[in-house]
Amino acid sequence: MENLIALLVAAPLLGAAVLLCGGRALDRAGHWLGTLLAAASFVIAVVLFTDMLGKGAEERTLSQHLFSWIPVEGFQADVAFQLDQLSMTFVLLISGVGTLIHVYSIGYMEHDERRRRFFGYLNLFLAAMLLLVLADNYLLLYVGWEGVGLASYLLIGFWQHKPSAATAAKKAFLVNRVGDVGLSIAIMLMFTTFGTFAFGPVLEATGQTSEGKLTAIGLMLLLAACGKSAQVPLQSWLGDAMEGPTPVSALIHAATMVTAGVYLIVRSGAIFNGAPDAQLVVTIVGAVTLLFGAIVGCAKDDIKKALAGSTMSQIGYMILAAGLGPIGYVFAIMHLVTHGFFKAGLFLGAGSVMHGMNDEVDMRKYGGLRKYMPVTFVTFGLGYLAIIGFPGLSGFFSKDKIIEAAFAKGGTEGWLLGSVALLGAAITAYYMTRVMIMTFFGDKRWQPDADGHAPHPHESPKSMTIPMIVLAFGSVFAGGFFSIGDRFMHWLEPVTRHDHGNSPLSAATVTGATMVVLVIGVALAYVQYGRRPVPVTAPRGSLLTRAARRDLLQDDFNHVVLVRGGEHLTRSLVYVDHSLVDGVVNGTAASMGGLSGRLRKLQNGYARSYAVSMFGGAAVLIAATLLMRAV
Amino acid sequence: MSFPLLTATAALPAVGAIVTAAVPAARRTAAKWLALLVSLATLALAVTVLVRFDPDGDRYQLTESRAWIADFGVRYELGVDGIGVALIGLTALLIPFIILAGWHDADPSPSSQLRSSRGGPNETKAPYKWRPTQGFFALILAVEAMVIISFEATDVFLFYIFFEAMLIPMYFLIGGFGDRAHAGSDENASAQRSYAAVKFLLYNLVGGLIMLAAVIGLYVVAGNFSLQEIAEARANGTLDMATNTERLLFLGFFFAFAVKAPLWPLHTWLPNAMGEATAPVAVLITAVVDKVGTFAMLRFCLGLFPEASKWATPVILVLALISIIYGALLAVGQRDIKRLVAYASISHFGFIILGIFVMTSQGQSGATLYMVNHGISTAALMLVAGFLISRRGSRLIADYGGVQKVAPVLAGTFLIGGLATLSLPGLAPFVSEFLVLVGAFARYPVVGIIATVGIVLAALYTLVLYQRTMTGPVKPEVSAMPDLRVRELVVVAPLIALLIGLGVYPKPLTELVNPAVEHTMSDVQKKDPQPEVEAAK
Amino acid sequence: MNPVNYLYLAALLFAIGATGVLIRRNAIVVFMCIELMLNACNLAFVAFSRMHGNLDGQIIAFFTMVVAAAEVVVGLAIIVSLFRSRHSASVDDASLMKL
Amino acid sequence: MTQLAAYTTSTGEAVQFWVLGTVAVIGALCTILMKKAVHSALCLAGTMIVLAVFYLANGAYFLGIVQIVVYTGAIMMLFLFVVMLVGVTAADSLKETIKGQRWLALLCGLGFAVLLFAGIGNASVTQFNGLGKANAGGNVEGLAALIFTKYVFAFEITGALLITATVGAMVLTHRERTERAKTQRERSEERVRAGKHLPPLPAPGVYARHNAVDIAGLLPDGTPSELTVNKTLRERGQIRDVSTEALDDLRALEQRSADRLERPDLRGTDIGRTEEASK
Repeated sequence: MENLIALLVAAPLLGAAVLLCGGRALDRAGHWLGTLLAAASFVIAVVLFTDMLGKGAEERTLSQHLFSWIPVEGFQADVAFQLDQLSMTFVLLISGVGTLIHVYSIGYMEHDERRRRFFGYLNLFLAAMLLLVLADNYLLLYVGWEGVGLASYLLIGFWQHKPSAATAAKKAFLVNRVGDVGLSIAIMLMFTTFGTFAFGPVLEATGQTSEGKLTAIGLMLLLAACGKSAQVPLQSWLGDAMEGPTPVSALIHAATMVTAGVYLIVRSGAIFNGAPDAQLVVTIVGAVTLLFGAIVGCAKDDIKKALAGSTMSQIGYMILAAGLGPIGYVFAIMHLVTHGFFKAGLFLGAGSVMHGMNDEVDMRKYGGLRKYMPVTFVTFGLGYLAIIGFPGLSGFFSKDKIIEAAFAKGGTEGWLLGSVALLGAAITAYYMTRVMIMTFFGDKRWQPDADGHAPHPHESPKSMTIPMIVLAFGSVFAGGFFSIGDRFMHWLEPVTRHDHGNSPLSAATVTGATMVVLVIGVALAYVQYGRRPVPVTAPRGSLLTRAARRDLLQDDFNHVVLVRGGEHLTRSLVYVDHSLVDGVVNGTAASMGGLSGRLRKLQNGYARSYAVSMFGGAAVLIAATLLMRAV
Repeated sequence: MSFPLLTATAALPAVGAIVTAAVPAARRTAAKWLALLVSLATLALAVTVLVRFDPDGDRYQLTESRAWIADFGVRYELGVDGIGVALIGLTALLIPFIILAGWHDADPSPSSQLRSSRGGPNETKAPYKWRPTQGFFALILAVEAMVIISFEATDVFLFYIFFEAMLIPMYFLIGGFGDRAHAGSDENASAQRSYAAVKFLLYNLVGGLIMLAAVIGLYVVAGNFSLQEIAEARANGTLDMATNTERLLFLGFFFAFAVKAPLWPLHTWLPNAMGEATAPVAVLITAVVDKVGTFAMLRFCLGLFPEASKWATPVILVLALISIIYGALLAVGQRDIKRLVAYASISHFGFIILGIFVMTSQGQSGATLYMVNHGISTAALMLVAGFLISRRGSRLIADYGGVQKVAPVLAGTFLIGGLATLSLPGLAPFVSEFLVLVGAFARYPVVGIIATVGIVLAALYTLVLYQRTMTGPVKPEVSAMPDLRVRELVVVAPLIALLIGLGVYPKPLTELVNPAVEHTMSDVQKKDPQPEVEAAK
Repeated sequence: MNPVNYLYLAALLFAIGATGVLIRRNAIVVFMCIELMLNACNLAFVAFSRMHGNLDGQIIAFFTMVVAAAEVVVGLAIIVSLFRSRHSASVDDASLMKL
Repeated sequence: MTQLAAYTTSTGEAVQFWVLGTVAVIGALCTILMKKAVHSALCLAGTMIVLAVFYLANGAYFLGIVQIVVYTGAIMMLFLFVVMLVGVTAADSLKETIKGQRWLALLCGLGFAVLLFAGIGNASVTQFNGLGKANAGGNVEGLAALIFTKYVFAFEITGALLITATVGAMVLTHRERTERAKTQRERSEERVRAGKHLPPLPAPGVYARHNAVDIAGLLPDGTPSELTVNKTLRERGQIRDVSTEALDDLRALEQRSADRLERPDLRGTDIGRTEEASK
């Protein structure tokens, strides 16, 4: 059975290789090949899953050792896989949602001449992501980690002719690289502390080292997670990443890339458990991002950017949960899975809307689309209900549990974190309702674009709607399915362990409070956008709104401090190199030249001048001799 | 005595160079094919060396030893360890690609027959008798021969001779065959080229002269030039060097290698030389010739002067760190594609030197792998950049844009070359860079962390370069740019395959290198720092 | 009077001759100055000869004269041929030692 | 004569030294300060004669005579002969063209003198032997005995040197004709063809400033007669005043030297230039 694990990665990797290296001949069938291989990966995942279900809870971990990767004295890196319940969850989610997105892309990218390449990139992304979650050591995980970064770079910048897309891609990669520094330092720390970086030995040996070391490793892992999961302060790339084609956004945001950080933290649970300070920082980062993303989401008029803000916020929930330790790991993953369904659905829905609206992204130019796109409306609506935590739908179960767990952390921290999570739920309800109303309700506000093409909103083709429908099913039922009888908890418990904590509030109280804030949020949004017509041009808005539109000025900060400062630094360094480092050498050469030029003047060619020097020299010699005699 | 395989490996390209140079003026194509065949034959010999070499056998294998200048104890001594074999393999591997990539670089350009821009003012008067094509390929083969023998020499004096002699063909390659793509007039380009060539020569000569003094000093102290004998005598205590003597000799050697490598602040010749030379020659400089410097640090500095090496380590590490960060920052600030690659190389050489001098197994294995991988990755990036430049006739980044649209294969290979430069996991340079970082971190955590910043900067300059040249709206000047031709693809594809292959499965290389690194570690009598926790492995 | 005075005189003449060599441009005069210097040396030799009480100094002075004669012959011949080709006897004009 | 070689010097010698020594120094100074080479030569000759006297006073009878006969007689005549060949008009300019040369020269000369004086002063030669014994068998015989015994080898070599010098002088002054010399006829034809009337130079060796064709002949009463001067000579410009030519030559010479010294430097900026280019 374990020999199948490599196939999980190999199938999409093969697809990527064939599609990217293959010539034009594959243009017509390429997307089918890509989809087929993604589906193959999913099928293998399902086979492995059923096999796993048939085993006892503690024997479910499979591992496969392929070959020794970097054998150097004292340093063993292997290409080896480990498939346990946590990985299995991810594999199913990634390959499942991934396959759906492949199907969706067949329709969405139909008219793009570089579709084959797009599918190649998608396959590459899938392979890297699967490698990330299947690796049995941190170094191999790092490979997947960077591979995901590369694939997202390629996908975000897919429409390279747009400078904004190219810039966004570069930005995503660079910000991720900053996070990667954290991961590589964490690996180095593990190596010097434990002499290895394979999951098993490292996580078992956490008790044998100091808390300081663990905290350092944990913080470095958190830095990595911040980069990949778009957490404050490394969140800035996510909004710009919306330059990519919509399936990319769905793939990156929903199922896969941004959740890698959560995976990393949950996977490294043993390390964080031994480092409460690091955990505290994780929760703080999660809480800050949760609010940050939500506020940004409220202000954006670009539907994808609003959803991006929402993603940031939701990942914030997961990071927060992961930071809570054993109380929250399970819920972090559960929210991750349900979020995977409904956010993918929402993004695909947004893509469908854009598809029908001439790629318009400004929600102020939508309105009343529910009549024109019924399927999209319904699936998007279900996703909406799921994300705001409407009772009975996926989001309700997972988010509620996180808020509960936050309170269960105990102490002042618990109260603070719980309140932030509650507040986040209210804002989520607000901005999602805003998106919903602006897009599907109200008056038609679309106008002909610059070229005079009036949009003709229409429902998308089957290849796009079917994945949306499937995802909508997931959005509705996944949460309930997981929560009834704590199925998900029992499934993951062998890996992550679970701790109920002692919540100061009863589960019912929390649920009630959540419901209250939910209603408040929805009502506010309704009052603001449903009752009044939405202006087509955005009003100036309050200071906070304006700041939120600009991603709370974080980009401006980056621009001023990092970009501008970096430009000045490099420019001055170029100058320094030219005039100082080179200048010292050239100066030596030039002064030699100058000196010799001056000396050359002594050689004026006049015999009499030479005679003077000869006599002078003779005089000096005699003087020296006499002096030496005298002394 | 068995067949002198090492001599043959070095002698073949040397003979090839002479024969190529003697090809009549009209038979240019024949000269090219001859050079290519010779380089391929050399590759075959290098592979034979690789096969015959037993990683777990003696430290130096395939040794040859003959008396040469008996009065001064100079012997013709050759021998290879794993590191040498790897680098000989790299050299022999890259030369055919360099020749193939430079296939048309030395064709007499139509303009040069009318008003020859090279060779000085006399040439305008003299009839066109010079044979640039033959000369170009002969010089490349000559460099190959000298580099290979430098990797093989175990006699310090023998090494020194070829270390220095290398400058002669390199000087002519840089000064005589410039990049045709340049901003400004022919005269301007010619002046810049000769400036670059002279700068290259002067820097390396100064380094070489200081080394000569140290070589002579070594002879005075040790009485012979044999690396093995001296190292042995030092190890068993029969040769005692005063601390200061050892340090001075070490500095003399190190200075020459640091110029060649090049280490900050001795680096400024590299961007000029790489910028002005043709792309294949630039590859020759950075991927092949400069490796002699880092190789020699490992073999001679550490092998002959272990104590002094340890003494100098802190300073060298700081310089290496400066190289890493400084090279990368300057690469970000470049406007010229080739100079950018040159500064990136300076950053990478910083990593290599860092790996050598942190004195851990991981660091030194990583540094050796880095030499090989950097050779391949820079070759890939630089050669594709050369193809790009030859199409547009400009080296300035700002002159490009949207190439990806018109020449996707070119853009794709360029991207892979760039990704290799930024050490993307899965490609070969990652393995070596990570080993160096881990090795550095294990002994000096702060150094490791600072060096890690380099990987962010590497991403920055690579991606900025890619973004500005390949993406965005198609510039009118590049809209008619053809994609890679078959010859060019033949050059690039194997390099990329190697990058991926060695990135996924570097085991053969590490197994080749590891025993040699163990020897070096025992030379300097350093042990790897042990992990804090003895985890169950 | 101490015969050392002859030496002082010789030294003075020598110095004058040397100065003349340096400040005069006419090659003939320069030559004369050289002769003056040689003569000053001769005087010194002769004085030494008297002081030491043997004739070796005089012998040396004699040889100096012979060599001076030979030198004058060749030197004047050079001046004449130079003058023929350059119509000048100035040493500055014959400054071909320059780059 | 023998008392001159005694252990102490006589008062007469002292008087002679101070008188003639002054003359010698003045002569030497005049040699280097006279404007004209002829005057320099004459002054030098005077100095040499004084030196000859000093040789005699020092017991070097042979050398004293040789000094007068060979040096003053032959060599100085050679000098005068060359001065005549070169031309007395080729006066030397005393204007210095090389910057600082004169001061440096004076400094060197003075310094040298001071040093030599110091050296001699340091030598502290208070006693001396005198040549009484050495000259006992006659000065010339004594010299001959040394020359043909101890210094015979050097003597032979000086012989060779003299021969070489003679041959060298001949070679240097001998002009090899590479082409047939123009006959007088050809020259005159050339002159006629050129249509120019080249006036003759003044006769060499005299202090004539011009060729004197316009000097009128004297009538029997001693008055010059303008009639004796052909008018065409004047109209053709056949009067050649050499003094101005000589002065012009001199000026041109000074100009040349000045030009050469202040020649602007063309090289030495290469590095800077290429550096500019590489920017």
